[in-house]
Amino acid sequence: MELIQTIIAEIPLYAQPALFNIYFAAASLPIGFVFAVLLALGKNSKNALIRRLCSAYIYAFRGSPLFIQFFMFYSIMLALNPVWWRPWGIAWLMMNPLFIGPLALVMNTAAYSAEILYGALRTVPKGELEAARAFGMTPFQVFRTVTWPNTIRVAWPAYTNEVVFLFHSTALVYFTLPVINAQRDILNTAQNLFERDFNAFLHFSIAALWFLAITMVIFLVFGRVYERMMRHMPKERTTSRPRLRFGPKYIR
Amino acid sequence: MDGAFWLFDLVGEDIAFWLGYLTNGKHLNWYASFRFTIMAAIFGGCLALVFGLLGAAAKGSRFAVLRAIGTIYVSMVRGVPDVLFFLFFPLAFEQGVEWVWSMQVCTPDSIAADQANWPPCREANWLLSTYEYLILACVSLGIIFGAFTANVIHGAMRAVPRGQLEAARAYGMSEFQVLTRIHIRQMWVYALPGLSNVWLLLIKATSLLSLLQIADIVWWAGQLGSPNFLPQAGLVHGDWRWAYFIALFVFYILVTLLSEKGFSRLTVWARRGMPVEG
Amino acid sequence: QETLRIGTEGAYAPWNFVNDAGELAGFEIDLGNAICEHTGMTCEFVQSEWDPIIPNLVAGNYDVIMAGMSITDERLETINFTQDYFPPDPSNYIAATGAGIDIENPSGLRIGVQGNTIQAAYAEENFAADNTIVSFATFDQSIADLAAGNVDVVLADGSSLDPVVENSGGALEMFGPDVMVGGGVGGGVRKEDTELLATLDEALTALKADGTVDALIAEWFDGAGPFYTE
Amino acid sequence: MTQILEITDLHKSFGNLEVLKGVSLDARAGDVVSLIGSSGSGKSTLLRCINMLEIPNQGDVTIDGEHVSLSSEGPDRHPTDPFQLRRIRSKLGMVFQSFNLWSHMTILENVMEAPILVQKRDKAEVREQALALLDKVGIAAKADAFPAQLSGGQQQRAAIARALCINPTLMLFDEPTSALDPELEVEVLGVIKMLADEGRTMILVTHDMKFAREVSDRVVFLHLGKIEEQGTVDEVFGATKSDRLRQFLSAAGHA
Amino acid sequence: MTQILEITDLHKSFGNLEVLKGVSLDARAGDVVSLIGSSGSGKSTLLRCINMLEIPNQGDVTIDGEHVSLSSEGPDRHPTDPFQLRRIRSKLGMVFQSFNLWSHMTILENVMEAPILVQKRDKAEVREQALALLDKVGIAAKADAFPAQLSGGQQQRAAIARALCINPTLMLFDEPTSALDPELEVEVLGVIKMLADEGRTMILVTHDMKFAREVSDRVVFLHLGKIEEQGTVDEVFGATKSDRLRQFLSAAGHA
Ligand SMILES: Nc1ncnc2c1ncn2[C@@H]1O[C@H](COP(=O)(O)OP(=O)(O)OP(=O)(O)O)[C@@H](O)[C@H]1O
Ligand SMILES: Nc1ncnc2c1ncn2[C@@H]1O[C@H](COP(=O)(O)OP(=O)(O)OP(=O)(O)O)[C@@H](O)[C@H]1O
Ligand SMILES: [Mg+2]
Ligand SMILES: [Mg+2]
Repeated sequence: MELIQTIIAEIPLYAQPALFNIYFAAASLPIGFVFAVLLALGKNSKNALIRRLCSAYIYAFRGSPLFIQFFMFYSIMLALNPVWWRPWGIAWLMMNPLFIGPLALVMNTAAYSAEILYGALRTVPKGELEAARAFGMTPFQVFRTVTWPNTIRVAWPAYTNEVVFLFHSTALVYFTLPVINAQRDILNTAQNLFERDFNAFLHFSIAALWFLAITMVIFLVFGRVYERMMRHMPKERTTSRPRLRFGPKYIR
Repeated sequence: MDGAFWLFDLVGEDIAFWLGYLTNGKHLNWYASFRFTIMAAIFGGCLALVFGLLGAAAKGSRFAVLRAIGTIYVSMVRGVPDVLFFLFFPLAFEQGVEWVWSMQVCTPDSIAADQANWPPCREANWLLSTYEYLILACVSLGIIFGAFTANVIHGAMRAVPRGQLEAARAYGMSEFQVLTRIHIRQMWVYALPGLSNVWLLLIKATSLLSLLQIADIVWWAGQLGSPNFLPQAGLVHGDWRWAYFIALFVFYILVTLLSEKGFSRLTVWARRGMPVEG
Repeated sequence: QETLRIGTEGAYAPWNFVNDAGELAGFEIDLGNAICEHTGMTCEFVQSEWDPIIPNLVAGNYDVIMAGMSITDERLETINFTQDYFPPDPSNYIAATGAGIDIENPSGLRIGVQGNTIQAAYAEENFAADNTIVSFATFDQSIADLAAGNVDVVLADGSSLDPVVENSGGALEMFGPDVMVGGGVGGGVRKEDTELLATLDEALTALKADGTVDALIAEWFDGAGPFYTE
Repeated sequence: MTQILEITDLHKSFGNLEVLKGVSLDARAGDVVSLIGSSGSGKSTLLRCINMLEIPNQGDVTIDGEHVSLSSEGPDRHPTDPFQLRRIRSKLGMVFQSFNLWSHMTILENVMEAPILVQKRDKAEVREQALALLDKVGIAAKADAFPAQLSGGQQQRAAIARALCINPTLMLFDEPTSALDPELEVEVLGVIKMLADEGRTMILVTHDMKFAREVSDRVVFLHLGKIEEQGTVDEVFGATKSDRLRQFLSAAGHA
Repeated sequence: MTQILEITDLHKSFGNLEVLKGVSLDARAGDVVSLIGSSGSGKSTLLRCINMLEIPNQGDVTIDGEHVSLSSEGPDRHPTDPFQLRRIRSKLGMVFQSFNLWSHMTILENVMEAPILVQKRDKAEVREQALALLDKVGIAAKADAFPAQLSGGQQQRAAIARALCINPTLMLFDEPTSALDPELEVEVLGVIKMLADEGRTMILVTHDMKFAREVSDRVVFLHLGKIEEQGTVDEVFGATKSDRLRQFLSAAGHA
């Protein structure tokens, strides 16, 4: 009984910290997605230089730990502060963890998402592309009518997993960046509480619970969207229809 | 520095200075700390394979209880960040050991004498030094990535064509022979791409060692790059951390590159003779 | 021979740091060794991050903290302190030279501190309302961010700031009033280790009396003192 | 009658493989031209050169009096005026062997997409025409279904409606029934026959000699990248001159 | 002659679908029995019940005088004596439709695996026999190749050699040629014919009536899970009694 009361008393302590995790994810996902689309198109480009550059970017950010990317970004931003950010008067923004955190996450998720989108881009049926071209569509119209709808549908399940793991990696932000005032995320809060009473099982479990709950919400929402997207596919044909599964390929 | 004059003559002052700087004791410590990362990757990887095989066996087991354990284990790491597990497992393990130990050594008096919330009494305290933390880190990595491995292996076991197993059964092989001679042998081919992925993830996760109070490459990079204003502490310089972290960034990319090369070799070897698809 | 495990941070020059040779060095390292010599114990230094340095003591990872830690009432609630081995020392503000900061009526400033220090607590108490407090994991980082202009002011121990100002080539300066917080620097021990506390106090008294402490202070803090001998 | 299509001395290579070795062909308004020939003879390639899905290495294509402007000859040849190319393409209704309907759009959306997007026509008007066309090819009931929910024959009829909806000057069919079962084939051939009877100008690649005989005004026999024989149905099927064609026709009769 | 195989009143269901509804069959030493019947009639299932790849729900199988011991009847039926099952299986040489050569072993290793592992025979001796068998089926040159490097016909011949190498009392063939092109089919049928002429006891599921006629001593026609007709080649093909069989044969003739 006492245990249950302790747990119930503990849960709300994470509500405000959770907002930081949610903020970091929500701020970086849309921007990262836009970059990812550009990178994926770049990697798929006919121009060798663009292709190489985009591939190299994707490889570098998928091939190194996010933890180090955070340190790297912060120290680079700091080194640039006296020469760029301060003279331009934007230091308040550029050096803010609430900015640098999403910045590093954007760079990272852009690479992971780009790889997902690139894989999906290559599955776009050639025939459908040709049909669009045969009607005299401009390259942009072809992209809008055929390429994009096909790509996003194929990529969605994998992208959902990427979103979940991006959300999980927000836990790294405050392990690497300085803390402004009393901003704390879920994991930081758990660690803080732990250092007070050494009750690892209680605090970390509740933190895990919070992550789990938010993860579930993400899956629910993205699953709904997927259902809508895939209306055009008969339900039985599971082969051509990638299943939305809680089965991430990559974390960092 | 006196002994290094010939160096000055040979390569000029600047290069000699940098050579000297990059080989000072602090840097040597940094280079030496790569051993932690490498050990964590190798032992963590081996443990992950062991846990993965166990997990896959449990998940594919005929007994509902084992299957449930396997399934929970495999899905455990999905909903929660790996950092959280990475912090939690060593603490949980330490506290678990101390708890068991405290049953043996604690007396009511010694418990009363202890001020802290944990451990129950001083005698039950288990001191963790770098190597113990390293072991715990390896175990944590093993458990976390074992879950991924289990998933990969479970899928690969099911990817082996049924006909291959039926043929073996039809010739009178025992279930054990079918498993070892055919099933597991062919499973590797289907598992390798997934295992390669897990391995890359694990390598990247080794960057978290510093969270467990291990003076690993990341910690040393921070130390070396931090500005120094005290001549007694060595070269006085500003904030050079960006350079050190870029070096680590590149290091990990190279390791990834090498690993991928290695795995593609391994795949070619494991697939030899087997049909190529796709 | 008994082992004395000393917990220290290793990133707080000149108190304790890792020198270019890769070894722990600094005032507290020398002092620790002197104590061990005096008491006939063997010293073993254990590095710990600053943030969990007290929890790690309580958890038993080492027996005494010697990490430039000021004696405060708040800390005294969880642990005991030996007598100070560095007298109460003013904390100071440091900023870019000629920044013209009005520290008497600060507002809209970014004030850097090392997290979980007395200065952090002081800043929190006095400046949090109108200013941004940026907490760093180490002292070095706070100086790095100051030098790069990411924070306007750093509040830290004067003794640590002295070499920074001296070697910054005039880029940084100390200014404003001394801030008196804390009750000198002492070694932190667990509450229940009364015996150890007594041993350490006894050793410190002896080392102060024979001038060892003052000599070390003079060596590491650029001729400061003497404090404990006439 | 007006010349709708004129191809002169068309050459096309893929790498070292020369697929078309100088083909000249024309079609006047109302013509139904069947392209026949054995597999690999270059029929599809010729058809795809008409709407520049493949760029010929040499030779010219003129559609409805407008010459498609291409850069200098050679393997890197490309259209010099993308606007012109798009304008010309939007006069050509292509029907593919494998339908190539856009799988994420309903049938109606498929039909309406190009007229609205490319020809910038009014949505309501296009919708009306699209529904009329779907009715004409007999799948009005499926307007709101997705391609995957239709049979192959229905999909091909939808593809024909899609091609018709841009009011093409010239229809191009590349083996429109060869991906279909024999029963479904009949449906689609019926629709094409109807279009032929309406007097539409069409180029039709087919393997079905019986059908070619039935609908064509002219038949062109392609062999190894060249036109081996061409003429009216009677000339080609009745009074075959080339040995190759005779051989081909006898083989086709068996199949 | 000795009874090699005896099946009595075999029933087999998959879930609610009863595939075999009481089949009795026997074969004496030297018999070549062909199982024919339309798709889904249960031929493969019957064959797989012989070596217990499927466990019959009811009914008995006796091989070479030894009764396969199974637990009480029902859907959960299972072999009670795994040692006996393995011993019996190692007397049965099964050749699958899709060969099922172990893809990670060379052809020679494939052939030697079961004799060494299951029958615990001497390696050198097995090797000698394996090479002789590979020679017999005409692929001695491929002994060290991997299955994926062989054509389908060669793979199937290797699979036959693998089955032969355990010196089986009874050979089981499940449509051994239906995964092959017509040209490759000929190779494999040749090998099977050779084995039949040698006097091996074989049960053969086939769709090829011409071949069944050629090699069989007896032909069994399975229809909807029951034996509709059986007898010698002449009885079954010459003097067909059942309408079903007549219908089946006329359809098979066309194909
Ligand atoms: N994109 C391409 N790249 C390389 N070779 C090609 C390409 N497209 C066609 N070919 C080759 O060109 C030759 C002619 O192909 P085409 O498709 O025009 O023949 P076809 O007459 O339509 O035959 P079918 O009746 O089989 O469709 C073939 O040998 C083909 O392999
Ligand atoms: N493992 C199984 N689970 C469920 N149903 C099965 C299974 N194996 C076979 N069946 C069903 O049993 C029926 C008979 O199958 P079987 O393979 O024995 O037919 P067959 O006579 O060999 O046909 P074919 O000539 O096509 O190989 C079929 O309806 C099939 O779908
Ligand atoms: Mg073609
Ligand atoms: Mg079958």
